[in-house]
Amino acid sequence: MEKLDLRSRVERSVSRRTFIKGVVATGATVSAGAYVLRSSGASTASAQGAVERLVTLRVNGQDRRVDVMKQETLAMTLRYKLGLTGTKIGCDRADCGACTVLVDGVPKYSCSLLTHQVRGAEVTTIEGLANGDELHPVQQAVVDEAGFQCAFCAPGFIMAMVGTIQESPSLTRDEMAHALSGNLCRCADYPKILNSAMRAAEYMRSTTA
Amino acid sequence: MADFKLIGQSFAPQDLVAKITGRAKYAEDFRAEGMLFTKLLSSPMPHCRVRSIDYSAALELEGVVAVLTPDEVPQEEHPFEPALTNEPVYEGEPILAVAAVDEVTAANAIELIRVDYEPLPFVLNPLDSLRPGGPDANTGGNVYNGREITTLKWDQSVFDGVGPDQMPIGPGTEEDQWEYGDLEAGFANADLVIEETLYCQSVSHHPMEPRTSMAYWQNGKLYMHGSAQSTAQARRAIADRVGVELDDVFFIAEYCGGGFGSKIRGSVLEVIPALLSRKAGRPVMMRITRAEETMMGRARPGMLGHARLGMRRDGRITALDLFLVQDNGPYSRQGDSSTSGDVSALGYTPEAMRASTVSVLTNTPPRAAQRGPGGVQIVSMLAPVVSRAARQLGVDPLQVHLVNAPNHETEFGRGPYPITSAYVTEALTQCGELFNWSERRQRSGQRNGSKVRGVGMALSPYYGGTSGWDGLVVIRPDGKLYIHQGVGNLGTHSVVDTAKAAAEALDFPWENTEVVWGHSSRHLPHSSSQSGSQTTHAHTRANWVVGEFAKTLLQELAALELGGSSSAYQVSGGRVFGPGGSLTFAQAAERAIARGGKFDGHELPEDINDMTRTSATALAGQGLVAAAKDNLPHTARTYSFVVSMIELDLDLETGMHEILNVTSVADCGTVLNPRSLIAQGNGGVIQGIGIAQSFKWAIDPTWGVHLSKRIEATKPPTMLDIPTELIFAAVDLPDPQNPVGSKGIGEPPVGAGAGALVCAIEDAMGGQHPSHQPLTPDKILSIVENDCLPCGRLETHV
Amino acid sequence: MAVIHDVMPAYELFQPTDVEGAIALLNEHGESARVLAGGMDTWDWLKDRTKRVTALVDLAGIQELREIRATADGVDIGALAPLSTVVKDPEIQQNYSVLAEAANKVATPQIRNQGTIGGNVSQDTRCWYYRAGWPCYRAGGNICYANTPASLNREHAILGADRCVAVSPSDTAPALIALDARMVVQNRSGEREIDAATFFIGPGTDIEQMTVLRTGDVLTTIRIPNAWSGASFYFEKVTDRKSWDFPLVNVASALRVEGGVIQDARIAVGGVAAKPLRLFRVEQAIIGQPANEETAAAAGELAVRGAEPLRLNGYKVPLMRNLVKRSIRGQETV
Amino acid sequence: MELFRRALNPWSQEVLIGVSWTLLYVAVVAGAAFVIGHAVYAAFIAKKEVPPTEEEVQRAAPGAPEQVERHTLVSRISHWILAVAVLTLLVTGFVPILGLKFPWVTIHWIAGLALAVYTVFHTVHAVSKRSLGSMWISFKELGEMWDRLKLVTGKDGPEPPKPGKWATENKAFHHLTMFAGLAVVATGLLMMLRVDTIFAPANPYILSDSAWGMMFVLHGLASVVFVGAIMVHIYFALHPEKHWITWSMIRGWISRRDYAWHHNPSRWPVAPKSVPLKGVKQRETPTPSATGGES
Repeated sequence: MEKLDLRSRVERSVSRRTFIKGVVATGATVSAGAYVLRSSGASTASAQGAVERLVTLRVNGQDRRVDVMKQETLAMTLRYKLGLTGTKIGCDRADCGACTVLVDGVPKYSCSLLTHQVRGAEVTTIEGLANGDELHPVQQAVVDEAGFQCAFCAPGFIMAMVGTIQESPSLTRDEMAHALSGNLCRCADYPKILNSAMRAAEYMRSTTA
Repeated sequence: MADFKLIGQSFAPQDLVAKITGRAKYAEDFRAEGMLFTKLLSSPMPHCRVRSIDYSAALELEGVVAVLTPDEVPQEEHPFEPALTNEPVYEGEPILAVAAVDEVTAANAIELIRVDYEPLPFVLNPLDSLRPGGPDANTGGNVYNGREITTLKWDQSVFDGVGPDQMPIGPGTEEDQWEYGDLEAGFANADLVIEETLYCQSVSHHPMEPRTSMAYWQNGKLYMHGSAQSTAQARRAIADRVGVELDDVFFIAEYCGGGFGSKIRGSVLEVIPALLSRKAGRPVMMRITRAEETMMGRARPGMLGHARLGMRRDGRITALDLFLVQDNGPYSRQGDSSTSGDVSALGYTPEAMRASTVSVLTNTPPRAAQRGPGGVQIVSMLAPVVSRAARQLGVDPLQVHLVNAPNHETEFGRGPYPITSAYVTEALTQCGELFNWSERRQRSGQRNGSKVRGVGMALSPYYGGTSGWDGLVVIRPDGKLYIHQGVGNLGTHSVVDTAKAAAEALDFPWENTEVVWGHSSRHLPHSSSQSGSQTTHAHTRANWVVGEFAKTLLQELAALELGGSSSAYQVSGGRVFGPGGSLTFAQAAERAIARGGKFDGHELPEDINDMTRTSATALAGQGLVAAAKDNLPHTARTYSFVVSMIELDLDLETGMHEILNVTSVADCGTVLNPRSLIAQGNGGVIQGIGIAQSFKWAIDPTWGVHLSKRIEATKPPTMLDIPTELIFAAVDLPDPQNPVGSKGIGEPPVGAGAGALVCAIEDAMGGQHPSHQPLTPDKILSIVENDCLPCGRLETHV
Repeated sequence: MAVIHDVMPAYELFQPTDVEGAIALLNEHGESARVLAGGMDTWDWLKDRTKRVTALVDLAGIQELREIRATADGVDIGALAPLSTVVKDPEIQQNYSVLAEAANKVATPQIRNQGTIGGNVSQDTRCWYYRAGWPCYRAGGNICYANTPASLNREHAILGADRCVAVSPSDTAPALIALDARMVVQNRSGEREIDAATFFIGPGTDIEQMTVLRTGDVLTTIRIPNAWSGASFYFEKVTDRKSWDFPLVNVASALRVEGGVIQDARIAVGGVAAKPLRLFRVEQAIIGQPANEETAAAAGELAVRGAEPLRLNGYKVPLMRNLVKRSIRGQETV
Repeated sequence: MELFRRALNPWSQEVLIGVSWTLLYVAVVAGAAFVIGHAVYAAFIAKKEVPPTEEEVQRAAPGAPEQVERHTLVSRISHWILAVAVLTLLVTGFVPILGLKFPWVTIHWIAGLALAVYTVFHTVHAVSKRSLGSMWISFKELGEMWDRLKLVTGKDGPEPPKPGKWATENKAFHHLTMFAGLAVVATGLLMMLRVDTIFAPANPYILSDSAWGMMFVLHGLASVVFVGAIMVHIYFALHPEKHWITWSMIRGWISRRDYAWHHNPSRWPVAPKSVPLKGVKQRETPTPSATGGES
């Protein structure tokens, strides 16, 4: 029987029914201990060329072995498999920037990257900046400027600052605003965040000089 | 003014390092053994009745643990808002929740549920409901009269001959109208009478952190991790909603990723993980998605209205006749429309005024107070009307504001209500100087290619504080002062800044002070919620009072221990000293414990709240425990004021604008923490600018279904939509009814920012008042090209 | 069955390392497979459960597709090159700055770091009715929810509509059209090159597709000829917000002006039709004319001839007119 | 096999959006099967009919002219307009579904409008010429059709009499296409309201979802029926045995021999001096009256 359900349109030929069957079939292998995303049974068999589920991620300078579903985003792996809850999920749709992390030094939204896409890359999260109790210069700058209010956006903003300043340490205030325009702050603490970023650039310049 | 050591200094709050290292745990950051996840089945239509639900297939799905239905959650008569319902009154209202071992399973289970819905008539635009025979959002009626739901339909004649983009003016509800002075005489005495249709859109709160929560039960007690603007008040609300005793609820909310009024007492949705967890016998995490936050989170009520304003040649406003129809949403009565009346009465002190409002129920997302509720709407709607009148009479808008400015003696509005203080003239003057108003004003209307310069300003009064809450401090044998705060930690820094009043009263060094907050097991007092700009005022008072009380206890203790009269002892620098010698706080704490009674919390004042009593009792014997209720006089209403001025370039070929300067000055009494004030002030101003610029929502008129469920579509302001620097200052003059002179500042900046931006655009457009926010390029171009708004009718959800 | 628009369902993920491998996988899985580039369009569909796939073929591992190479005749941009790489590429910045400028206006820095140029031109329309999963024409149904007497269609088409009134959201597309770019598409039967202007299609041609790409096709390279190298360029994008926004209307132009007279011209406009429109008629009309205000104004008027606005998008007519005008005379009146 | 296409409307309610396009293939297969079956039958099984001799013709239709008018100029022109419209509609309607995409909507509704105009004209014309009766299928004719079928399938039975002006099969075809045509025209006209046309801007909310669902189902079913019917129709038009009819739709007349051979002159009497082709005006041929010709 074909029943075209347009609202959840299977890309043309795979029917919803097939899909649900698949879920029922794989539901049997749900493991306890898995959080939001289940740790096994996403698909019945690994097809040729398909990715392996058990991967090694390099996060904050450490190699972490982790079982990752095919559809799992980096934000979820960080938060629910690696315990790195500093990375926040504000929208899960690349609309807010709270989940920004560095992938090989480049700021990206971890909600919009599959974990499997960062195998072999160096991932840095907010937890990876400070050295023990010694804050990263960018964090220090934020403290000195008392940046952020509710601070749910702060980890994402700070990662964007780190990535930006590492690449271009001498941006003007306008350029910095452009570089940080992929992060939303609903408290709208933008002027103070920019102060922090400018101070951070100054600190970074002096540490590298 | 007293010479303060802590008040007026900039401090970074002590939780900042945790926040910026990722160590601060918000609700979704907690884990518990065996934790389940829940997904919600929500209403696909704006108003319907669930005829039947078949979730058997969902329960059969491997990994699904429990299903929670409306029959299992407390249901009361409308307008009580249940956590799950069989008669959804807005699209996206939750009907059923599934708990499963993971979210994929829970979501897949939702897809296996069969629901039979009976669609019911629905209404999105309040005017539609007021038409004869128009639909009602609720089976009980369509409008609020005071707090009662009743039915109001206007006569067809109200609508006859009214253009599609004009406001029909029918009768308001009885409880919601007032007037003072001789309105007709006021208009007769005016040199100009101006009439405008008013419009302000509904906007979601959209805090960065959705209202996620996690709950579990241990030994019959509920542990709830949530996101709230108050620990004390949210805990109370959870107990009420779930139906358990206050003492059986532990609420953990050390950090709140933004609320703006949408999480004042937490969230009604917290009932779901609480009850699911009890049913499943396992912890349950309910992650709220952004789309759900758009629907089930809260929103500011939009308004449609009409203003008739009389102005004399000198700028004095002689009469104001205000008519407002509020889009109340489906549930509890929103106070915005009545606040709008008060705010305009205070901001412009018209010689005569009438305010008539109707609050209409609609099948749109539930509303709640949003930072400056009512104030933002009316300032952004009315400021351009005043500005336009000033233009027509050839008076400078700043002059108009000065002429009409309230002062300490002003009594305003429905009361009329006296106010504690108003340094509005000072604020206007200071802002004019900082902004260089007269010089920038010269540039108004200057053309540069397709760009036109616009300069605008607005004054935004807002209620600035409550009183009568409790303070609770403990001086422990470690020599530290522990200040317990039941307010939330919204990031306004007021959880810390108001604690300084207690340290200030005790003249105690800040380094040795610990602020205790965010976890109800930490024994918190009965505190206000962090909303309504009340915290600063309410808790500087409560903490000052409890600090003074602790000081008295220390003096009495010292007198008992060291001899002499208590009044001969002084408290400063962590010591109490006098004729008989001195005690450090550490020593005092030990002596207090030894003496017991009123010194260590075993005897407490009569007038404190039960919650404070329970907390203080639990702390009893751990040091010098002081609990006190704020009984200081509060004989008038406390109001704060912000004036904002904006200069911008409007491109008439694209409809886009570039803001060049934003300068604001506040009258918020004594400044507690200058850097936090500037952040709060500018943040509020930017939020207001955003509402006037681009922030909005969209609901399809035919289906009543939300189309802008994501932030990308609702468009709150980004860093590039404002200048990289904004100026915010304060007159810094003390309010006489606050021991440290402070008044609240959370809300008034929003209206000022929104109003100033609308006025600046109105100015750039040569006095054309685009009465339809947000002022996106489509509206600007439509007015420039066709002298009309694009939609052609007063639609409330575009 | 109840509907939930959340949580990405399961699928198989493939990460081939060469184009041939990717094509083989796409053919193997047919229409239930989807190509993944930066994912900035894909995730919405999958997370919302409005489209489902059984296989996702991630092209990010194909190194050659990420590179930008200067060639003898211009520059070859790998389709998987992130937009930020395009923005920063010195050759593009110097000789084809209109593309760098357009790419730099896309969304946000993080999206530009992740989103690719191939994805930017191949992305689906942002019509909110369609993306909400409503069964409209584009979704295989028989209604356009955006074109009714009550629709919220401020963002929709004023030109070229055929039942569907969705618009092209791409910022780089008009720039590529202005540069006479060619799209190199590879599939099982080989490689073909398509002119940028014909790469995009309207609803009349295929109401369910935005481009000529079909199952099994991989857009591998965007080839910029040197024909317009160093021409005088213009790009402008009008939005509600200055970050994170799709264009209400955008415009890109390339002009060759000698002695104050327009020798040759390319003008393309986005956000007004289902495909980015190359304004052939306007180009023809301005060639040989002096590059001045009158020419620009006349071009603007000509550009919007035949526009049919919907309920809420009438403003797009003057907006497109003004942008076309500015694309010839610059932002300020000379 | 699912007969209908359904979708979830914005309220997640299941609504009909049309017939399953599998039905198109069913119609094509059915049409092809009939064509092949008939072709095989005609080529190998059916007894070859021998044309009547001149004598037999003379005996059967003594007064008939050389050229017996079958279709007036007006009806011929309208038939060919109809043919063009229907073919256009089928091509523009179905080819995109088959995968060849092109901007078909405008052509489709214009052709549909032509069909609608034809329908109105044809109805008015038929009513005004009082020729409705000639299309009536009587019980007797049904019986004769049954007898003929029996003969064709090799069973014994009486040889049914020849038809009058219109063979029962022709009439049945006409009625089938008439009902299908009325359905597509009525639904199609309403469906024009769903897209922007020169007459009105799109307004799909004029009817409810379920009413529209029925419209689409009806339109789809009728169109699919058309596909099968037109296949058979064209097949017969091209079939050598039926060329005399095809020619009559071009020239307007049939020969006296075909008249006598295929028709029953008593059921379709023609005036002796009737002048075909130019005889449109003075045609006095009594069409077999409102009584249905015979009986």
